[in-house]
Amino acid sequence: MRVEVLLFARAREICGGDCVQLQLSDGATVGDCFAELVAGAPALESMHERLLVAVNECYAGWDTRLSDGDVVAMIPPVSGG
Amino acid sequence: MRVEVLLFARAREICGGDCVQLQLSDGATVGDCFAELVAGAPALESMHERLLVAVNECYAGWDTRLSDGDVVAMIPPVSGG
Amino acid sequence: MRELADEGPQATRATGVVDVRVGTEAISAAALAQQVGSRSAGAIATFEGVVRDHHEGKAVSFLEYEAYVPMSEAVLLSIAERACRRWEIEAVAVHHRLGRLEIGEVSVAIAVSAAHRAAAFEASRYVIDTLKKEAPIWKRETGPDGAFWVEGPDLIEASD
Amino acid sequence: MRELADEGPQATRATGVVDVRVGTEAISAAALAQQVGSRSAGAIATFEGVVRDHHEGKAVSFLEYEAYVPMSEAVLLSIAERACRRWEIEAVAVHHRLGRLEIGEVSVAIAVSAAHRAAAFEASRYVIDTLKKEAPIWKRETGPDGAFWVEGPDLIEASD
Repeated sequence: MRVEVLLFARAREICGGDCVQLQLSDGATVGDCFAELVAGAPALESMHERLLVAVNECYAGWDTRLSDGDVVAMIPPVSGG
Repeated sequence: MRVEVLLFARAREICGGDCVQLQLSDGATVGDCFAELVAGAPALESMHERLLVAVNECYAGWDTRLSDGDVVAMIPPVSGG
Repeated sequence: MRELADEGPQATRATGVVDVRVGTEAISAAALAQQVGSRSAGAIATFEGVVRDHHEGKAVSFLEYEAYVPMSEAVLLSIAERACRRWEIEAVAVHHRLGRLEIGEVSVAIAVSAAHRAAAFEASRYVIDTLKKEAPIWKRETGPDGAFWVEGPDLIEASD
Repeated sequence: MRELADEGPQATRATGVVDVRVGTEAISAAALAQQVGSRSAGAIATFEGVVRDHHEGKAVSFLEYEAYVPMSEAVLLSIAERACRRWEIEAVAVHHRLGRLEIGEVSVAIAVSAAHRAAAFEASRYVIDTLKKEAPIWKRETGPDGAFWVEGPDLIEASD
């Protein structure tokens, strides 16, 4: 299946872009998606502990299972306001 | 001695005016001043419990002694805001 | 009118009590927010008291405010100064309007700036809460049932 | 942009979440205060977050805000709706600005109207406190020492 990954703030800076299309195996989780991202941008691993994730604009867990066409977002610690 | 008494809101309405000049004996207190006012406007007595008083723009007590030229204000329960 | 400073929103620093006023001119929190802004203020909290169409279950058509003007300005200044001592705020301004006010008009406006938001919120709440207890200002409300003096929690029919 | 109603200050009743927006246009609490006003609102509390010239002891020259725009608007809408359920408020509006902001510019604006002031104050405080925790919005600050991502309480040097 194919998912779109959105990258923001420092995660975007580390990955060198704000959007990545990834091909994942059926049954892949958000954690698997992150591992795939890290394969292409190893420095992102250091942010793992700080990141939250969203799937289709809702906060989700690392073990959330993804479906084809999902939009996953990597959310660094927020600082709006 | 002579004092000026300012009347506000319902106290003004009861007394029929916003300012009264009173002649008081030396050593008179705010309470004496109020008694003198009530002599001219008996209906004001019913407000006694509710009134606060100020002397020269500062809240004061009924037993505060007045001096010649003082400005006394009768302050009904406030409702600003 | 006590205008204790006259610094615009981009001024280096507007500090302390920048404006206290009790009078008949129209007022707004927006104007006060401009006055309290500064380069070091990260938060501006404002409050507006607005004439509403009901009070204690009664319909209200309009309000009339009166004040012991010089004392109410002195009391507001004192309240604003106390706020400056109790919280880490940059600047505070407060205006109270007098005279006849229609539904939707602003009767009291407060603005507080601070480096951090907690102080701005708490100080502006303190100013309105304390103003309502201490400032010698009164309202008379008129509605379909007649005119009433508002004396703290009580409504007392007006006779004039 | 989610504009959920379009009622002016003198409208009979502006209720619920009247406006939530995350974008690059300039914002102000004054504009939102107009939107939340109604005949039955006796209190309007507002909050503005303003870019200040220092943060955690460092000088700041300007900020750059970015957001996951559709999700941040959904989160702000959710926060505003929670505020409507938790407090007796009439209306709430919140805007967050994005892009480069200079010192003194407003980054976030909130306005809440209510019959009584306690609800207006508490709900507006709730909206800003919760926005800061939940909204996917980020700031990068630039000063004499360079550029830093603000990640919660941490400042992390930016490399681009």
